[in-house]
This record gives sequence, C-alpha cells and structure tokens, in this order.
Amino acid sequence: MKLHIRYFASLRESIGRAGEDIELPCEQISVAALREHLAAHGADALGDTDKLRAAVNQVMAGPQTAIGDGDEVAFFPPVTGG
Amino acid sequence: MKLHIRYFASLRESIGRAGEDIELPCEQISVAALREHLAAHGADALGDTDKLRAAVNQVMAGPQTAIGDGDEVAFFPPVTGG
Amino acid sequence: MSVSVQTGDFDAGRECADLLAGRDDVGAVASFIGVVRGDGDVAAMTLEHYPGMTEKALEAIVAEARSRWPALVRVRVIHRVGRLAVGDQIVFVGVAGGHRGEAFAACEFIMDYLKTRAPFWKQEETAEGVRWVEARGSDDEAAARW
Amino acid sequence: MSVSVQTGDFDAGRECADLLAGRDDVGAVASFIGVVRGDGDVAAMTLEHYPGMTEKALEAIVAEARSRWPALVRVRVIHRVGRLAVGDQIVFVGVAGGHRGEAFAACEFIMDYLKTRAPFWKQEETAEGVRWVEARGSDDEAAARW
Repeated sequence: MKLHIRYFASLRESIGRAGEDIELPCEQISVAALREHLAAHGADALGDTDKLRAAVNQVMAGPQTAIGDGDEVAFFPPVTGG
Repeated sequence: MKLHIRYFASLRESIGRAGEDIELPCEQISVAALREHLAAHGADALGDTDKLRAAVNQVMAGPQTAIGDGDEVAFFPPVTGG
Repeated sequence: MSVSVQTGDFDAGRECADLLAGRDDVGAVASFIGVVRGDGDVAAMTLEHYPGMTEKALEAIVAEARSRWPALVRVRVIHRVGRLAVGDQIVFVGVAGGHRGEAFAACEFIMDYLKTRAPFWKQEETAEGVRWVEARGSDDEAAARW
Repeated sequence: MSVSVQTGDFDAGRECADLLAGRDDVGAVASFIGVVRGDGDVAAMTLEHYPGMTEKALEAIVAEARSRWPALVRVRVIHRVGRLAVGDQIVFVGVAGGHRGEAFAACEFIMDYLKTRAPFWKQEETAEGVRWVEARGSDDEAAARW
C-alpha cells in the first residue's frame, strides 16, 4: 500500500519535514500501527503519543481507525484554533 | 401618604388611564394592600392578580414590599421585551 | 454608557468593534441580536416601556452580570422602543471578556434576565388588529436557571 | 457558503445582517468573535491549518449543530489563518434561529467543537521568540458537555 503522510505544527517541526510518501507491504493498517512504524523509521517525535492526534483522509481518526491503500494520514498535536 | 400610581400596557388599557395620584390615611402600606384598595376603588383590572407585576420607585417589587409617602408605584402585566 | 433605550436602530458590527476598542485583554465577544419575527400574520409591533425604570432595570441586570463574572471587560445593552416592522432589530447584548465561557454565559444571562425583569411590553399588529403579547412561562424558566 | 477559511479580516456586522437577510422567521442571532488576546508579552500569532481538512471539519461541525437544532435558520463560520496581531479578529460564528435558546446553544456548541476538532494550530510571538500554544484541558471539557 502507498500512503501520503503529513505532519503539522510543532510535530512537523520536531520531525523536520511536512510529510512523506511511503509504501508498506500491507493491505490495511491501523493508525496506531502506522504511528509505531513511522516512529521507528525516522519520525521519532511520533513515539510520544501523549498529545498526538491523527486524521485519515482529512477526518479525525482514533488509534484503531483502519488505513487503506492511497490514504492520506496526518499526525498533529491537539488543535488550538478558535 | 401621597402616592403616584402608574399603569402600563394591557393593564393601562383595561383600567382606562395611565395612572393617578392618590392620598391614603396611612404611614406605610404593602403592595398587596394597595392593589386591593385600588381594585375596590375604580381599577377593577387590578383584582385579577394572576399575571400582575409591580414596581416601587422603579424597582421590581413583591406583594409584601413596603410603600411609603411620595413613592411611585407601578402595576403592569409580565414583561415581554427582548 | 453601557445601556441605551432608544427608538433608532443600532449597528451590531460597530457595537462589537467598540467592545474591543483600545483593549488588549479581550479574547471573546459574545453577542445577541433580537429581531421581530414574522409569526403567523404579524406585520409589525410596538414596544412600550416604563421610562426611567427601564434604564435602571437594565443597569441592574448588567451590574448583576458583572458581579457574577467579575473578569468581564465590557458589556453593552441596547433596547429599542416604539414601532418596529418584521425583520427589524429589537435588542443588542454584547459582552467582551478574556475567555469565551464567561462571555457566552453573561450574554445569555443578561438576555434571560432582561426577558423577565426589564419593563418592556410588546403589542403585535395583525390583519385582525392589535394584541398584547403574552409573557411566556419558558422565559421565567430560563431566568430561573441562573 | 456557510464556512470560510481565509487570511483576510471579516465584518461581523455584515455577517449578522446577512444571517437575517430575506428571512422573516429569524427572531434571534447569537454570534461570537474570537480575538487575539495580549496575554503576557504576546505581540502576535500565526495560525497554521490543514487545508482541505479544515473546511471539511468546520462543515461537519455545522452539520452536527443543524442536526441537534433542526429549527436553525442560518449558520456562518469564518476562521482566519496566517499572521494576526493582538486585537485582531480570529474567528466568527453566527447562528440565526427562531428563538434565542437554540441560537445561543448552537453558537456555543460550534465554538466548543471547533476548539477541539478543527485542525488549526497557534504559534505565539513573544520577546523571547515563538512558541506553540498548548491545547487546554478546559476545551476538551467544554466540548464533552454536549
């Protein structure tokens, strides 16, 4: 599966890039499993799950949300708009 | 005691006048007693206490609020502003 | 001058801007505009009030809001009287504060209290003639929440 | 077009007027303006967002409000992004309805949800440099009320 990964705000700064396109040998993966994989492969800041949020295809997602081929997956800190 | 009585809105229309100045042989009187007196002396609409409100010197008052010489006492239906 | 009773219209945007002007500690402005609703065949209404008491009652409501939410920065209340057509603005309540919770709460509190404690009375004009608007029990309930 | 994400400012008075225009069933307009507060030595802030998701998230929040208060007449949400100075307007939420209860509730609901569900992030500028604003637990609590 091919995935488009995006990082925002302080997380983008910690990781040092706005995102990456990756390829994984899976048909489906959970948000939590993807996060662990990315944390172990160069996106260390994803290891601190304390205040991490995620979206799949631009919709807020939880740790168990399923990710499929071609999905856009974003990680970011808790939002602070308004 | 001399009192300035005022009526508003539908109550003013029922009674047929906007108010009256009256003189009573008392030093003090309650809102409830004044209302009964007025109802018995030409302001019949004050007999229906169901939806009647009162103010003494332009401050919302209850049935037991004390009225003194020279006070302005108003009777009116429940308010409907806003 | 936080309270006005007037026949003329008001500019809600201008009022909101004035609530902010010259302050750097305002983070939230909650405001409310009441409007003449075209219920059934209502074409217009006339608002009667109790001159003198009206201003005192509104000022007392604002003072009560300020004592309940002492951190409020500014409060503005405008209530129109006289004849108003459907779609016309009746009342403006604007509250500026540091944070949104207190601004929303104080704005709604002022409206709820105004509805049951400020001496205004509405008379509606319909095809059949004029009629006085009856007070709603739900307004007493709303005011009793606080 | 009930939702906008933009760098430019907005005119709250104009937005409130637009919420009323052409309708005779609106009796209440509740609105909220969020403003950059000069906390401590904050001089300005920059709002980052997630283009694409931001609009979807705001539209979903408005849809949720409309499903909870089906009688709402109109809803408008504007959120600015980019660099803003102290005193600048950040967000506008306006809700027009028949009665004030639903207008107030929906307006506050939208703000509470926006604070926890719309992908915006604030970075403050101070004398010591820039820092990301931390999310507040009180915002989660506010959103959990609904």
